Amino acid sequence: MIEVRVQEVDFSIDAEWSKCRMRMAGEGGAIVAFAGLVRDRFEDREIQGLQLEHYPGMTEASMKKIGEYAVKKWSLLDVLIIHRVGLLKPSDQIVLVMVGSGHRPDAFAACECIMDFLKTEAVFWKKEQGTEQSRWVESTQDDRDRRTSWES
Amino acid sequence: MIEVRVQEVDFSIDAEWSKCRMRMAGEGGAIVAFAGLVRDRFEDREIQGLQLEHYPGMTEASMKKIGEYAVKKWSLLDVLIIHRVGLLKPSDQIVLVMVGSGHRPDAFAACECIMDFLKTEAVFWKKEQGTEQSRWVESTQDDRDRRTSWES
Amino acid sequence: MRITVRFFASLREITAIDSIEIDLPHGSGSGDVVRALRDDLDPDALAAIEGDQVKIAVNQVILRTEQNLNDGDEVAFLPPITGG
Amino acid sequence: MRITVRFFASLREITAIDSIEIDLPHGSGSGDVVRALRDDLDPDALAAIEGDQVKIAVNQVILRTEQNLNDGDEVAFLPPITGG
Repeated sequence: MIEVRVQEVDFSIDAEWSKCRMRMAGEGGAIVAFAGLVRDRFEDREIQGLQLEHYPGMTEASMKKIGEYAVKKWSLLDVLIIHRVGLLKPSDQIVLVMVGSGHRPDAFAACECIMDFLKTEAVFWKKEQGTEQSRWVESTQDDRDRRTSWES
Repeated sequence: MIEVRVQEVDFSIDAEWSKCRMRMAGEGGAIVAFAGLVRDRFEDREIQGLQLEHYPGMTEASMKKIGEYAVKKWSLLDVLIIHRVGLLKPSDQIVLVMVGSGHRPDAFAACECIMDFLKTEAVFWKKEQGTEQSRWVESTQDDRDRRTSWES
Repeated sequence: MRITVRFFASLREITAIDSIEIDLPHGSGSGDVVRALRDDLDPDALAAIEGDQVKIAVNQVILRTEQNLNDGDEVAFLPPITGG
Repeated sequence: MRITVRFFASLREITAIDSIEIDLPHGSGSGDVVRALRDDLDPDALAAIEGDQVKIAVNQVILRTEQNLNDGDEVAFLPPITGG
């Protein structure tokens, strides 16, 4: 019911969506899917690529733990988290979070919560490659505030 | 940038997702997609079908207005609302709301808000067909409370 | 003047009318539509279309107050809506 | 005892080390790893791996406090993480 994957290849929304519907069968009333995409700018700088790396084993465990947190907090039927690694280009898909539930409020909340936790708790590193310089991306204060807000 | 459609045929998440990505190009950082599905039970009753009807013209206008409300409230790049009509069976897809934005908080909030408004403001009627009886579905107090919450 | 009257969903079922054309004298308002239909509908159906939760749309715009009608107007009786 | 030390992301870049094997005397703790690497790293790299925001994981579990190591342990230096 919780599936996590780290992969270099792109994911197919179609394939994952169908599998989620299949697994929920007639119990499912709502699917919420989120995808993060590589943007072509950060503030006033042009972005040419995003290099993502992970710590095999530890990363998957951190993703699983996030999924388990959501499953405990809400009534969910299906949770999928796919995160890509390697060198991505603008417009490429980075991450997919898909949550299936009987009802929409739980699906929305869980999907958004999982994303907020991925920003702060998932074991990944991202390097933005600009035209002149590169920089390692860190979670922002807003990311950390959003993550904390789920614990109330 | 706001597209609304009422149709009898099923929609393809794959086709709509690709179009949304294309339209956002390198500006897009986030896509949130919601689909509502026909559940096979309501409380303790088995559901065999859901009959949806609309008022051509007025329905599309009500959907457009909901999309415009979201576009005014958040920073969005792309909004799609597809709503099916006719006779649907359990597990069938009823509605698709897809929102593209530069950043995830706006995409999540707008997608959820549009769904809450669809429950209360969109000109559709739904009849649940059970094994023994049928009933016209109305928005719930929770739906109305959720809709009101967006106005603060 | 000629007015088209439409019923949707539960109101279409109880009135057994999808769409009907009626003639009203010039100067008639939206409230005259129900009176004009009195002979065509049984008491349950009349009570249903006059229900508190029923909204009336003229040319696809929901009425806030009584409104004068024009020849060719479409008057629709809408039970509570819900999408999604 | 033999310990594998790994550096990730910015720490891999500044140390120019992905993974290295070091020998430590029995009874060594996680804090001894940095001391053992002192001769292999230039001052900038040493400062980086000792940074406040760097977390240390032993066998993929982040340390809350200093911990004794065992033969075969993998010690990883993790700069701030972010996914999504």
